Amino acid sequence: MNWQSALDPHSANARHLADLFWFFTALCAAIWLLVVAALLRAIRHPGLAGEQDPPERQLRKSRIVGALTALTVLILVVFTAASFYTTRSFAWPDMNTLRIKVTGQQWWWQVEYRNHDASQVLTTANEIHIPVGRPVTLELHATDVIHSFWVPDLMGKQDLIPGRTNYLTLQADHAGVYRGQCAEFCGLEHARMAIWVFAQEPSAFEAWRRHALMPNTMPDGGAAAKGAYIFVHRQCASCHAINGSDAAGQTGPDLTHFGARATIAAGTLHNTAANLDRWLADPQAVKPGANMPKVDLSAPDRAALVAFLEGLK
Amino acid sequence: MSAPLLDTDLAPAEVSARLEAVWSEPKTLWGWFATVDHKKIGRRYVVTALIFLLLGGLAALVMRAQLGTPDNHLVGPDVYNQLFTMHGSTMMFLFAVPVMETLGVYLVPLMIGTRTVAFPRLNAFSYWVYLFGGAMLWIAFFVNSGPDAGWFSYVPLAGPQYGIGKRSDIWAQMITYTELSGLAVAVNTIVTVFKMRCPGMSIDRIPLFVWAQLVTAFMIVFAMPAVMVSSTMLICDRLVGTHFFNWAEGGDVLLWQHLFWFFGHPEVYFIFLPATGIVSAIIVPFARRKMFGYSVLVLALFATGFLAFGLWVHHMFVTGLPRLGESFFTASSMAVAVPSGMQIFCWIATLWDGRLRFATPLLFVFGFIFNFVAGGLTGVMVASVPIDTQVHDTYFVVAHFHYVLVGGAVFPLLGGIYYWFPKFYGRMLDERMGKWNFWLAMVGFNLAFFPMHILGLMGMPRRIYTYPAEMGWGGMNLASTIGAFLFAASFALLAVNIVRALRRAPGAPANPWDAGSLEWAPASPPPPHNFTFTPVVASREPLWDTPELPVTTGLHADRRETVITSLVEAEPQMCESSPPPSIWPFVAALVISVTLLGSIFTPWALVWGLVPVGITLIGWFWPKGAKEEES
Amino acid sequence: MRRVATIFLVSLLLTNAGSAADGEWPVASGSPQALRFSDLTEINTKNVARLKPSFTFNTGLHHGEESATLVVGSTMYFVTPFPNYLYALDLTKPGAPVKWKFDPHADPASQGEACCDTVNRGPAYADGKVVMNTLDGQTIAVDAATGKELWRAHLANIRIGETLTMAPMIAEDKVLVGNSGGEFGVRGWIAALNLKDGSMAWKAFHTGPDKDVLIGSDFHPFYPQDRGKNLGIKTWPADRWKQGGGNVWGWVSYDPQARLVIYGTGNPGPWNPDQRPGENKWTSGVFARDVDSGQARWFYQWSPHDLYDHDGINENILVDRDWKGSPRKLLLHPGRNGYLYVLDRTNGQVLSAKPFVYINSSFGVDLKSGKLIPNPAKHTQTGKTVYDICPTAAGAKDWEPSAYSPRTGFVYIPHANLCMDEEGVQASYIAGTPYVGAIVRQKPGHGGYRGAMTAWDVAGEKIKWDHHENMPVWSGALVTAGDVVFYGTLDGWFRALDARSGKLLWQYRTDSGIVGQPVAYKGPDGHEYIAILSGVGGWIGAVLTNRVDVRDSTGANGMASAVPDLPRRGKTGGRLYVFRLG
Amino acid sequence: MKVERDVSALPRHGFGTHSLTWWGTLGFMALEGSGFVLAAGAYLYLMTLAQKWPLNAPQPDVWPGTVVAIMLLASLPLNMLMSRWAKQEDLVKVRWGLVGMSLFGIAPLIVRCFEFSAVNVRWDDNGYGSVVWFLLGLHTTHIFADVAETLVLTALMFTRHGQNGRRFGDVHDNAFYWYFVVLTWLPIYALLYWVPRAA
Amino acid sequence: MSSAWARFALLAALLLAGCEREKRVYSGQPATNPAGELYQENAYDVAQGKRLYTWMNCTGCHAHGGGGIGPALMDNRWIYGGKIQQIYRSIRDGRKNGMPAWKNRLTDQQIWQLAAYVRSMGRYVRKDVAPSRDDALNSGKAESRRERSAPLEPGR
Repeated sequence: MNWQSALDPHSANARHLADLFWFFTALCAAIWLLVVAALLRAIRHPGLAGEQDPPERQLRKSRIVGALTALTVLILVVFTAASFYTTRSFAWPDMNTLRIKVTGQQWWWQVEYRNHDASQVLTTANEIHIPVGRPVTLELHATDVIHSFWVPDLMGKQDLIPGRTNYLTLQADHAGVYRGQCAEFCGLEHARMAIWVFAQEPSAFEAWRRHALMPNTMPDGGAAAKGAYIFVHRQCASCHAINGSDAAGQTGPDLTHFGARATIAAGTLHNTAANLDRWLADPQAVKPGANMPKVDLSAPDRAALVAFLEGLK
Repeated sequence: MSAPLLDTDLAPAEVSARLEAVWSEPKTLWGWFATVDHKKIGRRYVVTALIFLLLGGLAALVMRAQLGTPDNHLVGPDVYNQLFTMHGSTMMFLFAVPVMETLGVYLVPLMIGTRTVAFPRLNAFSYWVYLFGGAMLWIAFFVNSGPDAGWFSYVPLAGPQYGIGKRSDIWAQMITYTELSGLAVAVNTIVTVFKMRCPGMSIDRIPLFVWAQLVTAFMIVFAMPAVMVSSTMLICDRLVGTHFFNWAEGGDVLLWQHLFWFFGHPEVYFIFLPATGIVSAIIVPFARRKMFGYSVLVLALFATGFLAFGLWVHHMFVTGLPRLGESFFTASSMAVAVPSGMQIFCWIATLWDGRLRFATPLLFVFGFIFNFVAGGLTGVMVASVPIDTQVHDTYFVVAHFHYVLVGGAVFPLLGGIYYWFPKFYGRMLDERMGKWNFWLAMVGFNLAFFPMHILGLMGMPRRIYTYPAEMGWGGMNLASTIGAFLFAASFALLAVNIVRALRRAPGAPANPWDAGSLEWAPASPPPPHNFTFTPVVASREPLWDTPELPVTTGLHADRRETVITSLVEAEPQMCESSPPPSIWPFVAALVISVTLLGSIFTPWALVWGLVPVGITLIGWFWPKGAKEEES
Repeated sequence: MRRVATIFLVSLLLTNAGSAADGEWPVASGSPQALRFSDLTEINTKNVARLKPSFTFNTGLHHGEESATLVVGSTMYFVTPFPNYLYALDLTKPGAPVKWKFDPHADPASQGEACCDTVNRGPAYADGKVVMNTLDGQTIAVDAATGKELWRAHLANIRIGETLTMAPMIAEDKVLVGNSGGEFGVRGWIAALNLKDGSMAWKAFHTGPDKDVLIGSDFHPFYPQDRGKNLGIKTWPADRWKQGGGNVWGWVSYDPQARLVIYGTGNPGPWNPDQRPGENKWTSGVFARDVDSGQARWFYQWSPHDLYDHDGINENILVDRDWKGSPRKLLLHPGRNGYLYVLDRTNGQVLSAKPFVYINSSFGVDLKSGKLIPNPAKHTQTGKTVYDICPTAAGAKDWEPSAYSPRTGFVYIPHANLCMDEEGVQASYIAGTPYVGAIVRQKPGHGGYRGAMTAWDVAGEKIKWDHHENMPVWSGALVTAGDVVFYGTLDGWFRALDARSGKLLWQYRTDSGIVGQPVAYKGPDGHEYIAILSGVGGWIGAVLTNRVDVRDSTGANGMASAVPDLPRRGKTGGRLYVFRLG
Repeated sequence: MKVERDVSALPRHGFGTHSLTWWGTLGFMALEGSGFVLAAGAYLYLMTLAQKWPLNAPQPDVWPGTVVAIMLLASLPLNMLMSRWAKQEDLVKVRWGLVGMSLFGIAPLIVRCFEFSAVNVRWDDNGYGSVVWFLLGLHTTHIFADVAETLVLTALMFTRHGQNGRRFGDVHDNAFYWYFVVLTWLPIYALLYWVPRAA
Repeated sequence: MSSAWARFALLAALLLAGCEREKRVYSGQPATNPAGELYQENAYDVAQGKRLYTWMNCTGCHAHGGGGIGPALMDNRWIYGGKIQQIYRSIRDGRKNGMPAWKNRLTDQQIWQLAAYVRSMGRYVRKDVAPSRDDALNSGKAESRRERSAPLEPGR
């Protein structure tokens, strides 16, 4: 995983933003230093007699202040132009590229790969896979409150607003894992609403996509099969779906190929068997307020469930 | 009715004694509630605001303690969300705006050489409403009903479906209280400055502090209704089922943001502009030099006030607005830096040749320039749409606005407290402790907030109650937490300084700093009537130019009377009586507060409340035969 | 007059004697071709005003009596709503006493799985057997003479929301049964049981792989969008076809010459279209299948990627008649989406599709591609209320079957005139619970009236006349050779109109509202009788039968706001009325 | 002590721009006007977003609103006279004028009750209904407040407190505020009744 | 001053109600409250119940209180009793005429929350605890604005 940082850009867009940022920072820092230097000069200087400047000195100061004001205006014009051109360098959302619908919910991300061919429509959660080197258009929705999609290494943020659709174009330069998280306060678990972007070589992406589209095959024996039964016949299926099983709840994250995901609960925990067991044992202890309830499962049942879910590669 | 008694009929000492009797208020419980003295109310207002500062600051300390280490469990998300909402709401609505406005309540009449404000009872009323609103918010917090949707209460999170319980109603109604009081003070300030300046104080002689108050008051008059409209809509959505923000039924989520920021952005200037007034007021006596570029500074105030209304959208750069609009608002947001820059240049130009007196107030002005310029420059950065898409809603923005608001307003305020404390309480604050206070504040503040810039760029969003250790934010957060506690310590030092000063006997001279403006003419603290004779001024620094102030005579000595002057030239037009103390503003505030509180639970409270509100208002305005009412 | 008579004769010949010539009513639809036309002429426009009740029979129930009353020989058969009693009434005796009553002992839990009241649309008869469906998912054959159970097949699983409400259809030696449950995410199917013993002959699903849908080499749909492998999977997002609907809860027609079973499929699940991108084959369409093998011959989709719960299950009236100058084998279908479709039933080509009510949800049907042209402004959206969509989710016309008179050449369409506001919301599939994903509010349509009986001139492709009703018409229609059209209203009026002019000739107020199917038969005494079950119910009647609280405008999926006045205008009940000239 | 001015000869109360309450009233008009503008802005904002306007409701009936507009306009001549009489400090005319103004204030309030049903939409129907009621409610509050003030003033003028310069100032300011109440109605009236017809 | 004290007492009472109303308990149930009554005094539990009401497709049968396939829940007719414990049992175990059992599909806490919400539909909870309108198509008055009417005796 790369640093989640606006100053560690991994895409042309993010680099433009970082460049612009450094340009602003450099100029602003210089201005700040000049102001402080002037202040220090004023502090060190013993001062002149009298309560008021003589007229000629006042005139000179006026000229200097006028010039500085003009300079301020000039710098701001430069800043505005630089901003404008940076914005212009970003592509308009293109509906013909790979289009991914991202729906923000309290407190996770639903991800749906759009396609004119319905059978290629792919639903997953809390992570996005994208091919490197080409633009991907994100279609941003929210169903409850406002969220904000932000993966600083790749692009600036954009809000997901109920009742509106926003677009964001992502393009990664090279393969890597980029973390992002919700940047608009969205309630109790705003802090634990992360999304991971996996930028992959086109062939790897295509392989992932094909694999992800396939329903999971259900285990036919052992603990995993018991776990599958529990999943479908207990509380799990009320909210979660796993393609290939009879569970098709859609209010919680889709768990098809869950075993291949990097994290649990929108980036809260790394996806390991131990963490999953901890999460299932008491989600509210890990992510208090999340909509995943604490289900009363015996330890063997939980182990079976973990075996089943981790097996969904 | 006895024959009218004019001050010209009496010896000056006799006039002073008579006026003192007329303007003073009974030192009883009734008198305490009934006061209409702008100085008492102003003082109470400032002290109340400082108490809210303390509460908001404590909330911040708990938050900083929680964030000091990753995956911390000091408080859970529910408490944390309430804490930052309380911190933001308190600081903005209960501390910063009121404290700035009401420094004016105390100082403006003194600075313009009059005896009171235009509407003393309205002034009293606004204080009580403010007090009740603030108290309601904090009592609610202590019974677990503190608002938890952030200080700008974005819908739908604060709306009827996702704003669970009564928390957001309490927030929205707190807005109603503070807006009511804020607007009343603003109207009061405008009319006071327009019509009650002492003879000779034409508009080119108005102190810059007063100008700042005036421009702020105008901004409040035009901006605050926006938040009143929006918070009323929010309450209606929550309570009576309107659909202003229901996107599924013809409402819109962004309507809230437009209305809120149409107020919310100017609000920053409600805080900042008076602070510039404080800076201007301090620089002149401490540089022992008249202000360079007076008219430029006045112009800058107006320009800021005007431009502030054209850039609310820069709070909404990532909501998906059209790009053309974004460019416009980038330009307008940057443009507001021009007047601020001009102000800085003029102040430095004044200091440039001044013979500086390095007392605590001036140190805080230095701190102000040092910090505020940094905050202003990061403000230019966030005004850029592309940069804002990276830093919006991150700790970078948190750092930015703390540099602007703490650097730009709290530092001047602290300077102002050291500067005017003698006037308020007749005692000097200790200079040595003051300097400690300053340095501790500087170090603490910068340690607390500078790392936040970097944290924001490193991807730390604001309003998160915790973060995993692997994010690498732990070290800087810890530094920031330490800084926050140091900064808090500086306030503790101020509190000690104040308490120690108050325990000494009064003895401050009328003009301890050898300043030139009128508030230093009367004794410290000033008598109830401020000026025995209304002064006449002929310059911007009258105490410097004419130490023996010329005066106006011909006012009554047996009743509360002030001179009303013309708008531009401040030529006397008439004499206006000012009402005596009354319990009714307090009663009206109480009744209205109970009505508003009730309306959180049922809309009928407004209907039932009409009767007592009507009765108290009639009680307020019905003449009671005082001399002032009959003239 | 001569010309009319000629047309009549020709029509009769062409339709292969579509109605029961001997005055019986052996099929719910009157005939396998679903004409609902009776050639009895005793009751006609001149004398219909003299109709008087001959006898009534109280079922003692309080749910929608949607059943057709079959008349075979001198016995009348009908099925009540849950608990699905099958009654045989002896018409030879005065007052028609109960000959026998069969109680299938249906599981009461099924009441919670029926979307639109616990109705049953009638039994079927053949070979001395009366075949009925039960709400809890069984098809049962009963001896017509004795009322003894002969066999019982358990076809639908109420645990996942499957129920049986349709009237079985017997074609050749097969009993055709389809499931209900389009609002429960049930995968739709039609099954053919052997009449002899109830064993399964074939079963075709309406989503999923071709082998499940019984699509093979015989399948030749007219339009290219219906051709291709496994469209029942490919036109759905992964795995969603498993909850995809396409149920067969309406009418099955049978073309004996071509040995084709023709029937419509229900709406895709869930209603919210955003959750199921794609054309969602094979929902909201019409299938023609070989009766023996079940193999599909052709398919046409009325509403591809249905946006509004517009099932395609309405009756398909099979007529052989002149079309634009030449005799054609036609299929007439008044669709839920508001169009009167004329199809060539040999291949599924759309010959005409014109609206019979005000429509703004679509702009029409492109006859070249066969595609419905939806109106993007009225597209159901998730999280946004779209206002004034006409027609509503219940359709321009719901299940209530229309009648066709070969004498006039008109289709008599009982229907609603409602519009709706709809918001799509995320639906979640939980087995056995509703899977809808839409919030709906309904209201009177254009003109302010809520229903009508419309006569559609097939040749002229236009409305001939309209008889407006205050409330939606939810009963079937019947037209007789006496040129009288019969139907009932929700507030209990049973009306007779002149088939040519639409003039109201006679009406009678029954106890409860009418959502049943009027039939005409010749009694053992040789006289013509008209029978109708009165007993308000169905989706729309739920407002009354299920005591919907109309303060909630979305109650009963929006019917609460369509007919909030229903409780005031009518009452529940269940009574058979049989009329004859008095 | 250097006396530069003497104000003993100046009047002890004043009207118009000389009076503090006049300026105070102006200040409140400014802030309330700003509230009206923002509420009207919200109306137009929601209108531009809506699928149609009026949203899911029939057109509002214009008559009650028009009657209110006519009534308010009809009150202006008397209101003008009121300012003049108050300045002239003519107690008798002011007394009866105030009675007239009270009636002129109460009458539109009565019609206003019908107006709420004439808009053909409820506040809780949808966003359109909400904003219509909001604007109507806002303006009604203003009429109500001014009428209440007028009634109290009327009562006051019939007591011994009436003959007093300050009271006449109050009457003058009250008349001043009434202009605001009348004039704000006109754009709101146009917005509520004619804009949806034009849209 | 006594009226001020009376107001103060009223305020205090409201505040204490506030504590109960606003508590957020994420998992498990208060041990002190085996009968589940506290759920209906807690706005958070009622709101969570409302969320579940939509998520568990309750709207499919009971609409937004008006009913349809299933009985109306906003009226005062309670077939199996309207106490929170009775509603809890109806949800947990189902009822024979079609109400499915939820005991293996929801946790105990969720069923209590759902029952508490159902109580609020006929406004059998306090006004300040009952939910306000949804951000959705308007189906009528929100729970908090409904009138409460005395429950009828069990049975149709």
